[in-house]
Parts: sequence; structure tokens; C-alpha cells
Amino acid sequence: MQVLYFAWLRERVGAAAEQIDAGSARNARELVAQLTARDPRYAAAFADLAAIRVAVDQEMADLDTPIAGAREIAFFPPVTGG
Amino acid sequence: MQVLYFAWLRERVGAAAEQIDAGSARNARELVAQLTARDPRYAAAFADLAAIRVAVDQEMADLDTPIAGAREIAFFPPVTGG
Amino acid sequence: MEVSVQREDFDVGTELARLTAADTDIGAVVSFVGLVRQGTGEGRISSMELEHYPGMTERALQAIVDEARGRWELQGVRVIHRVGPLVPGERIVLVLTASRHRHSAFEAAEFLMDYLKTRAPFWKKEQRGGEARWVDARDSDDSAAARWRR
Amino acid sequence: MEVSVQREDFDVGTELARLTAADTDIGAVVSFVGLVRQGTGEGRISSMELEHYPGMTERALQAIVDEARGRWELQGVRVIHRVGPLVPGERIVLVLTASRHRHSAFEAAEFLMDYLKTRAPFWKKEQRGGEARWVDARDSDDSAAARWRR
Repeated sequence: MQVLYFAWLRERVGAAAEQIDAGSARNARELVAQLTARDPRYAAAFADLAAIRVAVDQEMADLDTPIAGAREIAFFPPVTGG
Repeated sequence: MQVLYFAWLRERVGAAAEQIDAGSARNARELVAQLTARDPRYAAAFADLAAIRVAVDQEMADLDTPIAGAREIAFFPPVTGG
Repeated sequence: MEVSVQREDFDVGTELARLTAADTDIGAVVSFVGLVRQGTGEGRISSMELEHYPGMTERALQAIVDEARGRWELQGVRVIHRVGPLVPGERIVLVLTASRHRHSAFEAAEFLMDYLKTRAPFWKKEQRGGEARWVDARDSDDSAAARWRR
Repeated sequence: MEVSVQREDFDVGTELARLTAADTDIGAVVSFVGLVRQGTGEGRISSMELEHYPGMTERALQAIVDEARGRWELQGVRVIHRVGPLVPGERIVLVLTASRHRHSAFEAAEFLMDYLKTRAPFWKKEQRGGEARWVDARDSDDSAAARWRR
């Protein structure tokens, strides 16, 4: 699936988007666990999970929203537009 | 003093402004009584006192506001701008 | 100049740019524009005439602006009210409020309109078919204004 | 077109005229314009960059507009949000609401801004001196949005 990062999450991960095999991850929380195990960049980016927001297929979601069949998961900080 | 009329009051009185000697009238209510005694046009215009608003020297007032020394008294219906 | 009573139309973009030009600490500008509604069916109006009380109108509008400035921290305020003949779809009134944060700008604009509707000496006469009728004041405007009493 | 995300500036007068052109039963139009605040002293910003999530941003804004249309009877709605680099004093966002009566237009505009602030995927990065900093979300925006929950 396509995984997107925005704002300081993008900067810490060092990528705006990447193709990731979610493997056995059933939700965003398990996907984050896989990523943080893979590379310290992710561990740094996802250190404070309370500061992370998630969208699944461009709909606001949360870390426990199921991601089976999803094409696009996005991680970002709380929004600050307007 | 200068007496002004607006909207349907102006139409019923048949004048936008007139110079009037307020005589012994201490407030707008007594001025109205003098006018209605003078001519049926005023009696028709001031028939429903609850529908009349008053300004004394361009400040919102009421029928019992003293008018001694006032230069300009205005009578009009409730406002409908905006 | 905060208050204008005029026959000419106004441009909201121009007024907004003027209000915000000098101050880079404005974060929020709220505008209200009132328009002549045509209505429907029998009640359809063809035109209206706005009468006012020259001199008092400007004083009353300025007093309302001053009251708003006392209640909210505003970086700028602008009120324009048109008079004379107007047809459906035309703009009647503009209220603009500028502040650091949006809630003050929203509240102040709504306050200005509620007070303007009940305290500024304007009167509307509508033309329907061949018939002219003075618009009645509305109780809902009185109760809207009463919200702000304190 | 009710929702736009764009790098270019907008003109409130033009947008307002477009929104009201086709309908003579609109009595009230409320606009909100958000601007880049410079701030003062140490906190003075020189510029900012607005990042967004292309695709989701437009969907989120449209969902907020649809929600507003469900809650108030609106004759028209327009939302424009800019992205890219901006300097103090520049316009960021426009919300326009048109309705028969003013209270609906005011409420809907404030609702749209409260929801946009907390639900639309935009992020601001400010430049202060030589230093760049991502803006933190504000609790006051969350509580403003929570007012509308039902």
C-alpha cells in the first residue's frame, strides 16, 4: 500500500510517500510498530503516538481503524490550516 | 424648534420638516398633543403612539424625554434598515 | 473613516484590502453584506427606496461602532449603508470587522448588524406590483439585539 | 464549484458577486478571511509555508461544506484555501455563506471555519529569523469545533 507522511513526520521519516507491504498489520498502530522496528528514522518520527493523526484512503481515521484493503494510509500531525 | 418626520409619518403629516413653537410642551408626548389638536393630519399620523419613535437632537429618546432647549425633534416609525 | 452612508454601491474586496493594509497583526476579517431580496409569488418586489435621517444616521452608526470597539478588541471596523432606490439583488449594507482571532470578528460583526437593524434610522419602502408599502420592523430583530444587552 | 485549494490569491468582491449573481432571494452573505499574522518582537515571522494533502484536502473541505448545508438552509457556499509560501498580511482562507437571513449565514460561516481548522489537512511551517518551526495545533480550536457537536 501507499504510505504518506506530512509536515514534521515527512521530515523525520525523510520521505513524502513510499510503497510498503503492510504484511500482517491489521491497523495503523500495527503498521507503525512494523515501521519503527525496521529503522530508527521511524522510531524517531513515531516516538509520540498521541501527536500522530491517521487517514485511511483519505478519510480521517485513528490508529485502530482496520487497514485491510486500504490503498493509501497517511500519517501527519494535528492539522493547523485556516 | 425644528420638527422632522420620516417614512409614513412624513407622508401622513405631509411635510418632512417644519419650524414649530413648542409652547408649553415639556416633552415629545405633550408636543404631539399640541400638534394633534391643531390639525387632523397630525391626529391621523400620531393615532397609534406605540408605533412612533422619537429622537431629540439626533439621539434616540422616548415620548417622555424632556425637550426643553432641544433644537431638533424627530418622529418616525421603528427603523427597518440593514 | 469607519462609517459611510451613500447612494453608490461598494466593493467588498476593496474595503477589505483597505482595512487590512496598514496592520499585519490582523488574523481575521469578517464581513456581512445585506442584499435586497426579491421574494416570491405575490410578495415579489420590483424595487425599494431606502430613506434615512441625515446627520443622525451617521451618529447612530458611529455610536454602534464605538460600542463594538468597547466590547471586542478590534483592529478595524467599517460600516457602509446605502440609501435611495435599490432593486432586488443589490447590496444594501456592509459591515467589516478585523481582529487578531476569528471569534471576536464574528461576534462583533453580528452585534453590529443586530444593533444597526434596531438603532440606525433607516426606513425601507418596497414596490410590489404598482403598490408601495413601508416595511414593518420585525420582532426577531428586536430579540436578536436583546441578546447583547448587559 | 464550492471548494478550491490553490496557490493564487482570491478577491472577496469577485467571489461574493459570483455567489449572489444567480439568486435574488439571498438576503445575507457572510465572509471570513484569514490572514497571515506577523506577530511581534521575538515571535515575528518573516514567512510561512502551507503544506496540504492533495486529494484528501478537497474531500475534507467538501465534506465540511456538505455538513454545513445539512445544518443550515444556505443559498450558496464557497471555500478557498491557499497553499505554498505566504508572507504576513497575505490572505490564507476565504469562507463565504449566503442565506435568506443573517443568523444562518453567520452561524454557518463560523461552523465552517471551526471545522476547517480541526478537520482539513493543512499544516503551517513558520520562518522566524533563520529558524523554521511547524505550528502547533491549538486547544482553543478543538473546543471551538466541539461546540457544534451533536
